Amino acid sequence: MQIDLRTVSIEPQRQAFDHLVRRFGNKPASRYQEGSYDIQAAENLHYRPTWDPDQALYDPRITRIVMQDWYALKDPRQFYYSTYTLTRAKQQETTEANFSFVESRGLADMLSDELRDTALKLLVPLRHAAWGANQHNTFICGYGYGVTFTQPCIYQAMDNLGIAQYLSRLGLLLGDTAALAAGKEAWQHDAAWQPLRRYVEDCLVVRDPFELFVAQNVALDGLLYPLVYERIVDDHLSTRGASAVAMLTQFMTEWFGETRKWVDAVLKVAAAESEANREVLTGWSGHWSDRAAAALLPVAALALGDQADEAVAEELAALKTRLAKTGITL
Amino acid sequence: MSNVFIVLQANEETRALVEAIQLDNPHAVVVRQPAMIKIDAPDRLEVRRATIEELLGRSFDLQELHINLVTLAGHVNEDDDTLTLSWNS
Amino acid sequence: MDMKVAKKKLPLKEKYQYLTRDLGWETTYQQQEKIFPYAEYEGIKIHDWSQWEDPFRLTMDAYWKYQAEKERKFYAIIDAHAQNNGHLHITDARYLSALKIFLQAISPGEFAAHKGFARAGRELPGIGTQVACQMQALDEMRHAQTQIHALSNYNRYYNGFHAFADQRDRIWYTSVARSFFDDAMSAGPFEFMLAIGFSFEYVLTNLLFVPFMSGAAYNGDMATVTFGFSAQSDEARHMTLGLECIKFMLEQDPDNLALVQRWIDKWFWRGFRVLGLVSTMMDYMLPKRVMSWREAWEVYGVENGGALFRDLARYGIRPPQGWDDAEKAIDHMSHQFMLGLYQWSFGTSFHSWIPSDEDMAWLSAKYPTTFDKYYRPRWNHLRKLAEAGTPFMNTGLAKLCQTCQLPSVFTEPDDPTMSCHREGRYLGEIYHFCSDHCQTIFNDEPEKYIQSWLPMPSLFQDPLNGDVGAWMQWVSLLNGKDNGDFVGSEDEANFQLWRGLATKNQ
Amino acid sequence: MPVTSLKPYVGVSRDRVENYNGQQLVYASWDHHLLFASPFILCLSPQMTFGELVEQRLKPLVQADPDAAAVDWQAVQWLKSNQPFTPAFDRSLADNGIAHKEQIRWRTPGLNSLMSAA
Repeated sequence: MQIDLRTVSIEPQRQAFDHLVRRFGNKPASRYQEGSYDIQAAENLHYRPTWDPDQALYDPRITRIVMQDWYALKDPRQFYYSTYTLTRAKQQETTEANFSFVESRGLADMLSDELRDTALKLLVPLRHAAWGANQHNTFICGYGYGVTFTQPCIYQAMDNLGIAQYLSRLGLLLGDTAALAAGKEAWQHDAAWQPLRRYVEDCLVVRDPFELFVAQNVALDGLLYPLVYERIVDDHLSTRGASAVAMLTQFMTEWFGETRKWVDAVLKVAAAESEANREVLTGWSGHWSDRAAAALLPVAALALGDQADEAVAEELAALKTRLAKTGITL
Repeated sequence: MSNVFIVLQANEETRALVEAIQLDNPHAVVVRQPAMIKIDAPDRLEVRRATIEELLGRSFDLQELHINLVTLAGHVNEDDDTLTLSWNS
Repeated sequence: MDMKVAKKKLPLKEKYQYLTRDLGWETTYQQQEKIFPYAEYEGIKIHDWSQWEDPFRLTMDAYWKYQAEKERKFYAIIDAHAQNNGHLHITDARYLSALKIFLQAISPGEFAAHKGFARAGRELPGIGTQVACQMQALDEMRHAQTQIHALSNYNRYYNGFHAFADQRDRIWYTSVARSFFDDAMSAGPFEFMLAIGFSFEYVLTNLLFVPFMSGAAYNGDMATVTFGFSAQSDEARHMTLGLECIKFMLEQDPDNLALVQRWIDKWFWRGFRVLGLVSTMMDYMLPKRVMSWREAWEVYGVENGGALFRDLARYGIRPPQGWDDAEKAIDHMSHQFMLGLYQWSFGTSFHSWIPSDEDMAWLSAKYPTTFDKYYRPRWNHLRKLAEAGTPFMNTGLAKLCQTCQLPSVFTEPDDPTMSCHREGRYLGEIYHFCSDHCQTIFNDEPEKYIQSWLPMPSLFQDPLNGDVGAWMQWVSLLNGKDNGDFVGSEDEANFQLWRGLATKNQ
Repeated sequence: MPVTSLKPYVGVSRDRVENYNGQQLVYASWDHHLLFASPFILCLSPQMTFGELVEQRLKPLVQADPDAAAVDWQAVQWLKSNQPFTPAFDRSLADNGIAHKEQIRWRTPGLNSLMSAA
């Protein structure tokens, strides 16, 4: 049948799904809202988990943070799968172009041995730290409560994996498979990496999803990314002639600039919910950021030598300023 | 003997893929259904990058298959040049 | 180093190895047992995770790239669908019942799978497995969202879609699907993988998606075809993961065989029951039918499942215990379900109807040994009652199976005239089942299944105490709009009116 | 078989009789009369007599079946828990030993309109 349906004007019977009308009023809902709010089962769950019968299948009580409505923790980027994937696809195109630019122009080979060595020593072991971050965000997604809070965590986890893979490719490009082996050896045994490895491993046994969020996304990322990618790679190494390395880590710098807005938004709403939350978050933030700063000090020293102390102290102060804006005073 | 199969969406992009699969697997049977194309083959089916590239006239990454893949059956073995489906029976 | 020598490109398999497996390390500050506390209690023995074979080797950059392309296509089509009143292209508004069931029962399952795979992606100690599970967790989020987005436009024009989020946890028939996913998620990570990754994805989703989406294409529903095929393209990865997972368990230790076989038996039957409603969608709810449930079963059940289990025989695996009974049920189940849905349609957020003469002719051609003999007389009688102005509404609510939670509409495997009654006692209380297999599943883990939240029995508890009106309010069911016979419904009237506006000049 | 779990695992039935405010559930069905797609679930007082159950609940529920009018309710064959059973119509469900969630069935040999072809 050939019909021109565009000429027909039909009144919709309703604007949006009931649960969204209740939350946002009687108007069309955004795709973010449709794909996020209230899509996790909430009532009449059937069975207790065999892995922990003390928990419910979806259980808000496994964290010390208490929210009246977990859906208050929304993502300011309003990422749902499509917007997330499209954003990353565009970024990966740039990253791919950067890698092939560096490769095709032989820019890696033009680096001085010293700079290349520093870049490899500093960046390659971080692929393991990124894998740790992947584990933590996967955990938060799996066990956290409420889709607006947990959905960005699977995106974050996959980003962490992507970053680990970009760091591996960087290692392969600048130093072949031997560089990956050396980086892993350093991660496992070199004194400089042990505090950070210990930090990551200690996080692997934290089973409070919100504490893990603070330990990884607030404290560790909050110090590591500005310190390593902004301060060391983009400034310190670039000014010494290693801007090729900065091209290879452009993804990480942009990524941190984007994701920290989400992290801050989550913290701010959770802290504003109650004094009790604020207290818990303050305790976690203080504990984990002190530990992260101490763990990153020997790592920063690999590139910055004796300026590392000052650099880490400045980044820690900057993180505290950032946290203060979310209502958490350390 | 058991059939392995691969099902692709029926569209312009998969035209060359289906043709390539037919060329490389003369024993395969192509069944066209609403909106999709099912290719059955006894025990084994190979999707070869080189054949697809020849038909498309451009380079092709086998992972591009994912875009138009609907479903498949059989054990998958994928390397740079070939995607193989097989049953061990 | 010679600057002009380009680095040798690593082959795909080796490169993927470096970009995933090699990211892990032997932890020393914390023990593996504390990092992966759920890895051993189920009793599956894994000696060497490095033996895991990655089925597809997608790195994140490739994943983003290809998935973004799928997403662009998908949203372009559903945008166009919404802008051009695509809902008027469907063959008939009856078709919408299938979509309503899908949104209320299947899409929430996609979300549950997302959550479950995130957990498995953290709890299984092998990196290759973890990465594949995480990617699937991400894909399942995609499926939940693309389905909601595709069906959102239908919600603006038709009844029955609006309360899917409320009905997921409350209305009776969605409890079937939810209990299935709750069951898998309350199990350990290995059983979860077998349940969803293998039994559901590998053995059964082809039955759900492929013929159903073909049906959507036949019935002019581009939005659904698009989300269906788009989702299914990820399923190919998921199925391969499920198959790899089962091979891996079987190859790691011969002791795993007994447990794996028990899980295959259990999850095949759980899946067969939960997907049973698809039979009704295919045989009754598609105005233009593409193939019968029986025909779909032949292709995707018998042929494909047969090939799979012949292959797995080398490990000592036999076809699932319920396979023969499933085969016996194929020619009956769609009719048994639809007869039930019709008489309980006052309690469903979708419409049912009595098949027309033409429908019945098709059914009797597709089910020559069963339809005319067993089911046509009942439909004829129901039609007589409807024509007399006394349509049959079964106010006696249904007995539910303690395990699968479906109403006990099923008959004895070898006697289609006799309801299948199975019951047992556990700690003094009586429990009822729809079949031997559901009873076996219960008997294997009674402490689990006695917890089932069964919607019918719970209707008679506080606070509803059997009040059907209060129940409708509680499940957000608008009486006279969302429920009942399609004939005379608002959906029917609106669709005809709007189609008339589109095709005539008055 | 016990549930395999990491910690002791104890389930609680959601349909215990104490959740029904003094009432109980009874399931009822008419063999070979599958116009009724599933056995009925009924919530009843244990003090209700068996006769009241038949008169007030079962008869209205099965009216739609073409055989309904022809049933001689005194002559039907009863089963309880799938075993033959002779109810006392003037005694209560409790006195008849019909426990919470018990399934009762009845048979009417010879009456089989909608299954006659089968």
